Amino acid sequence: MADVAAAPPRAQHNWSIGWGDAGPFLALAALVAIGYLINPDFLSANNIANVVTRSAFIAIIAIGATFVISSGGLDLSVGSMAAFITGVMILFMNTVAPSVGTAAIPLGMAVALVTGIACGLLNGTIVTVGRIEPFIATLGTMGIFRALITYMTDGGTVAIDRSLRDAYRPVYFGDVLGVPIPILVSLAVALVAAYVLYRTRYGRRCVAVGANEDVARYSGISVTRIRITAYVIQGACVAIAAICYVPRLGAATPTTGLLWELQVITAVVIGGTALRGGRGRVWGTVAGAVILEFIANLMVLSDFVSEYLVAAVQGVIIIIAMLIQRMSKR
Amino acid sequence: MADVAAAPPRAQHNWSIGWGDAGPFLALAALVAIGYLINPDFLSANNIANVVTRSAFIAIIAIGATFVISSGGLDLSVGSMAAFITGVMILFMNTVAPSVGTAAIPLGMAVALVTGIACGLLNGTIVTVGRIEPFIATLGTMGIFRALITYMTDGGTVAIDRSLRDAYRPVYFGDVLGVPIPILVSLAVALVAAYVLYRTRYGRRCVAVGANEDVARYSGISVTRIRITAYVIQGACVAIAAICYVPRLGAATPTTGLLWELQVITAVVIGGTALRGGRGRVWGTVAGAVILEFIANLMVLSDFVSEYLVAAVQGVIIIIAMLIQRMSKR
Amino acid sequence: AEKKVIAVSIPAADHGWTAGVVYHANAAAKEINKAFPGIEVIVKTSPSASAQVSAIEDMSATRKMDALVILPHSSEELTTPVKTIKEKGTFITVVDRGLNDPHIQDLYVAGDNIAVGFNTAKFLVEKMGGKGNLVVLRGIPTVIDDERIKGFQDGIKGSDLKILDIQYANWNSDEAFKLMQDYLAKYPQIDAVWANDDDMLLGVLEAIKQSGRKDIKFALGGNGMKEIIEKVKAGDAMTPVETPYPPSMIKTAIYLTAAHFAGHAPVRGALKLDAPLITKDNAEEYYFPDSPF
Amino acid sequence: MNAAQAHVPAPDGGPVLRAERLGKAFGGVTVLSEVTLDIRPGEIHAIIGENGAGKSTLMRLLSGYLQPSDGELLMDGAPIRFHTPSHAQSVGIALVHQEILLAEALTVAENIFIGREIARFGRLDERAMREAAAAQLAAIGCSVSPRARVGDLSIANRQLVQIAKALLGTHRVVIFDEPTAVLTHEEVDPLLDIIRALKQRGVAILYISHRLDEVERLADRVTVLRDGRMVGTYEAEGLTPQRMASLMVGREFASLYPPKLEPELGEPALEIAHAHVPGFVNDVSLTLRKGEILGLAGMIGAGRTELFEGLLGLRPASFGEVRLHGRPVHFRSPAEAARAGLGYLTEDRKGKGLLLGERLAPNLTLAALDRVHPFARLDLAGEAQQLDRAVRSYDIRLRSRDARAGQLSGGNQQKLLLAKVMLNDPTVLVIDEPTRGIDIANKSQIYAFIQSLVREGRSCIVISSEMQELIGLCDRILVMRSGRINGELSGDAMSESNVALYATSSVARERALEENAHG
Ligand SMILES: Nc1ncnc2c1ncn2[C@@H]1O[C@H](COP(=O)(O)OP(=O)(O)OP(=O)(O)O)[C@@H](O)[C@H]1O
Ligand SMILES: Nc1ncnc2c1ncn2[C@@H]1O[C@H](COP(=O)(O)OP(=O)(O)OP(=O)(O)O)[C@@H](O)[C@H]1O
Ligand SMILES: O[C@@H]1[C@@H](O)[C@H](O)OC[C@H]1O
Ligand SMILES: [Mg+2]
Ligand SMILES: [Mg+2]
Repeated sequence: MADVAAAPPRAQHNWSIGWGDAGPFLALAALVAIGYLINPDFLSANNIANVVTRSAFIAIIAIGATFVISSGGLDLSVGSMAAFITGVMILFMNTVAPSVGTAAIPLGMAVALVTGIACGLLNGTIVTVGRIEPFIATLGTMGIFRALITYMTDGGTVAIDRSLRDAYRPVYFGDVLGVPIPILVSLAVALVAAYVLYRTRYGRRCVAVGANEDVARYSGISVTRIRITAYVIQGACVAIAAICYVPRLGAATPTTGLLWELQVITAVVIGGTALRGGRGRVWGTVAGAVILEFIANLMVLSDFVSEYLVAAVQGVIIIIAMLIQRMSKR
Repeated sequence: MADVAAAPPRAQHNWSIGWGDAGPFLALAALVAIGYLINPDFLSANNIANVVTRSAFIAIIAIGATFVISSGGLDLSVGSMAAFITGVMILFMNTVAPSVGTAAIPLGMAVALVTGIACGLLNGTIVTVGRIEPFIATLGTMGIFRALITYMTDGGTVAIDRSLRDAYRPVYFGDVLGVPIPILVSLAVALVAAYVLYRTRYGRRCVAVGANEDVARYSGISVTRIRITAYVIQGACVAIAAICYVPRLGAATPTTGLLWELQVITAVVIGGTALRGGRGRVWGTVAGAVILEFIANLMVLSDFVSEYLVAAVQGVIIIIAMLIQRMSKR
Repeated sequence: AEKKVIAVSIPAADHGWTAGVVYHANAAAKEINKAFPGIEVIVKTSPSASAQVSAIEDMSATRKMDALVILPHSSEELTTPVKTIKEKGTFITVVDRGLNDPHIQDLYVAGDNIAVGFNTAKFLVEKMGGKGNLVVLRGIPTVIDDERIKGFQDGIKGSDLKILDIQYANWNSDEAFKLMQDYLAKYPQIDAVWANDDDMLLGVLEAIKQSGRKDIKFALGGNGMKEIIEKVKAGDAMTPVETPYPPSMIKTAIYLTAAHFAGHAPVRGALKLDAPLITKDNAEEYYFPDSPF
Repeated sequence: MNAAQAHVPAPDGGPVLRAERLGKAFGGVTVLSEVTLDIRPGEIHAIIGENGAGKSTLMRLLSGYLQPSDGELLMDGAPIRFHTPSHAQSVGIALVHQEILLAEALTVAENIFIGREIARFGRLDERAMREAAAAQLAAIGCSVSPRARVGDLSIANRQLVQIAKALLGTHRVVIFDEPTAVLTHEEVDPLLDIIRALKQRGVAILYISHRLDEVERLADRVTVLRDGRMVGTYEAEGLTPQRMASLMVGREFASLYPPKLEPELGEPALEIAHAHVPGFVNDVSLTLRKGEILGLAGMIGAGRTELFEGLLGLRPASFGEVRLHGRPVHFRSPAEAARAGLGYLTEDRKGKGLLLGERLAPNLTLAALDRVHPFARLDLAGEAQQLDRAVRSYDIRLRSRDARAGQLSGGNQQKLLLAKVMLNDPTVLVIDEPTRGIDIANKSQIYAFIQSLVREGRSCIVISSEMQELIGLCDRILVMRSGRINGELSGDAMSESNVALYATSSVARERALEENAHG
């Protein structure tokens, strides 16, 4: 079979795949162009920096969700998990601050990570060992996380100790060479995630489990372990997002993380990851998160949408973004 | 080959299906038993009637969702669709009431149905013709419906005209031979739905589309038409629920129907319908809706759960209910 | 004698202010249950209007209820159900968000939302010499939100203060932070900001601080949140005043209801908590360090 | 519409369907070109060719599943375009797919009637459908219950259900794409009878098979495809399997089976004692010796597949004892088995073997990731080399390296699967249906390959529904029936009649009972 791997067809094929993956970036570009036409301020460095920085939380959490979703799962609990981790972290830092001073901050970060991983482990275990539909299982833990933090904080509001506030502030408001730290963090997370998903054995297995559980099982892959790990990665990502989030407003409140799960899933899907599993797109997810934040920003910067209709216009734009994404796949 | 299809394995198979379907009812029975132990008032006729009547809304909407989900779709917009329909209906009735009097009520009901069907048609068209992931498409229309009604009512609140209130009241508060009307309505809807899903060509095709789209398409089924019809059924069910809902709360507000979609999907899944499609259980869905309402009721009737922890306990109970459901399938 | 049962039905903690309500309601229940052996207070929270209707139905179906203290999720949806309870002879105390039919209530305890908006507006008109550019953040579409906005608009009427923009931020500090960032990007000159609740003001202040902009002279809120009162006490230049709308009104209402049963004279009528400007001088009176709000 | 009754005579003596210079390209890659073919009423027309020759593609063009990129179709002499499969069905053209296309969550009867449910006054007539389905199934010698869930059926039974589904209705042309690949001999015969009966009624039959003896018995004419082009159409009369094979591969073709080695049987390699797989296997014990090729014969439902799925921890099972190379073992997962040196190649390549939407390299290495990629980081270059090597050693034919597994022809998928299992370098290999859908040239390669494995000192169990294959290849054959080992054959006793006897009747048990009675 000398004719097997002929060069031209291969090249062509790649090209078309390339376009398919470009979908979310095209949608993003279209949005930026429209934004500029509507209000040139949209492209001011300041505005862009703000918006992209804001999108960092959703992006980081959504990168975790890319693993869960491409392995065939779903996690509705991320929003309340974020609130829970934020709360636990602040409570912990406030408790130790009097004795250890600003060393409370790195310690708090470690606590946040451990908490996130534990939450992910819980979700993963219920889904795999309990064999419960992820939608329902994580809807359950969504209530659990939210209630626990409300309980621990008597109503859910807990502010970071004044003595720590200034030391911690740069994690959200600081920058390195002009690039805001949350952007750097989310880029780092995306780089690591893309590496893990595309370049490691784990990533291969994760996608295989999502594509066809039986094939994975017959290939000697422990479906349970892979799925649980995906939820643990999700938990760690939520923790990282929480760590960046705390200095922004310095508090966990009952509304922290509310409805983030929907934004997260939307970002992942706009980014080109298949909701049924078997296909994950880390950079697409990041683009998806930025798209969502841009849409919200545009709603404020443009003058012609009644405040009542903002949600409708957002809905329409999301659907259009998906259409652009879809169409570019042909 | 005469010996292959020996009787015993076949019989056993049937039997196990029987149990599998009994899952939600077993979970319900367990819950009722626990409820009684916690607070004997739980089983008072009055309380049971209240709870079951209340569950009618979610049940009716969830019956529609059973079609959408078993055909392989999803609809997140049902809650805001309910608010939208309620709002449109009330606005319409209030407008015509001065001229036609209480005839406004049946007219309003017709308007509600038409609106519901139109909303369903919109959802179905975006999902099938636009080929957009149902999760995203209906998340988009969720924002659209909510915003439209907020816009139409200048802030989203509209109460039913006083002149109609008393005439309309019996639709929720009345009964026939002691059975509250919403219960009768939801039974009627469930009966019709069960007939359609289990006994008609459409139902068979709906499940086939959800089970394997390719097989359905190759067998000459118009997947698009079947899916759109499922969304239209969903829209009609939301309208019926809204019609029953209006007299209870007497108004549409910006929070009407908020997060119902999650309850609806939970009811459907607890009821034994597969979230990936290909299997629908109408009566299970009804049981699921009643279970959810019983859990909420139990939270109010029991005194030992801190108010902050209610959501956590609910989450745990839902997960346990799913486990019972799952286990009975063995 | 049998215990008198007071049921308290309030929204679940869904933002700072309601968290304060839950805190004060629980505190009141504990204190009263201890202090008055003849009275039992039970507190139930509900995450939505329809859940709240269900909760009061459930309580009245399964136990005797001598009084109901309710902070309704929304006025429209709770009016009929509360009326049904009232018809069984239950004493009704309504807090904050009123019912559509005031005849239902025996006792009404509320803040003055019009005044919250109006007094803030008057302060701005005076301090800014009657002119300047404003941006406004509003909460969740509800009567309360509408009233505050209306009070504010009435307050600036006749002056040259101009509202550049007004958008919903759902009484949520995160959304307010983003919205304020966007306002700052959109308008090169903003003289003052009003967020109609303090949760949102927290986000606004953070966004202003980050922008480093100097044009904003005032950023005001409303509700009497602890952190904001502290600023007022400290003579903060940007937030020198505040209007109270204390979540502790629920506690007041529960105590008054308990007094109706424990006391010697029946308690009835309406108690409207004033919304005067809190300034550096009187801030101490409005400062409760132990409250979560 | 009644089951398998109908036939419509052709209007004149001309072909029902004619393909004229038909061609098909996928994204610029031509897989079929210039195929001209007459399909006449009342004839059985076989299409043969190597794996990937384009047979299935041609059949899909003829039945509306694919649209031609070139050429045209004529029906009764008039040009026609099939926009959808159901359009083709409505004019009387039915296709039995090579791959199984059924909804697993639905029952047999539901699957058979998808899209053409029987209803009375809008109400489904379940009984009528069940009865029609049962009749249809019985007609092709399949006795699964119409109420059974398709997902619970064996592959062979699914194939029969799929045939029953396709045969339902009125037909002028019925296309069978490797209908017998997954069937045992007992199941093949009733099916061939059905096909002949269809022919008697004037239906035109297109028949694809890699079992050339079947083609010889059945066909009136034979069309040979090679690399997407026509070699020619021949009268079947006098066309021997030998001749067919050489037309397919374009050179003389020698013998199918390698000469048997005198097995030097060594130590036991795999010993299984008292295996129980609830519902499938009942007290099975067997021993495989080092250097041995052990055959496992039996009919559908005999429990061969389940025995090994149980052994690998893929389904609940209990064992008296299992030893691998003398060491007691207990596997909880295929990974543990693979590490210990036991490999299993599934019979269900589409459902359990390959990720159809994934590229070839990830598929190849999926079961051996730790081996191919010694570090957590993927060694993509190494992986590409592995693919090259597999493509070469197993002669996997593909048009593009970027192809998805699902785009390979059925036979090439099977070869990819074999390569995948071998990547773990098993010392004991269990192959469930090794040559399902494999063309004759590749078959003989695979046989030679299996033999070279045992020559290297490995051992092999071959589960197969092709008796000749077992007889030609194995040193010893165990015959299973209803979850038990019903007999053992070796040497000259390995004959088709003996295998069939043990597979279908309870001789062994009767004999044992007899002995008990005497002893
Ligand atoms: N959808 C597709 N996209 C790209 N290439 C395809 C597609 N379907 C088939 N091919 C290619 O077309 C060629 C012919 O495939 P086809 O399935 O017709 O072979 P076949 O003769 O049926 O082989 P087998 O005997 O193995 O079933 C193969 O090289 C295959 O990879
Ligand atoms: N009585 C029966 N009725 C219907 N299906 C049956 C019955 N008994 C067994 N089966 C089906 O047959 C299958 C069991 O055997 P399976 O075919 O996998 O065994 P096998 O010996 O490997 O045969 P083969 O591999 O040739 O199909 C099961 O999936 C089961 O659903
Ligand atoms: O919930 C509302 C609160 O947020 C607002 O600020 O004050 C009034 C309350 O009803
Ligand atoms: Mg083929
Ligand atoms: Mg088998």
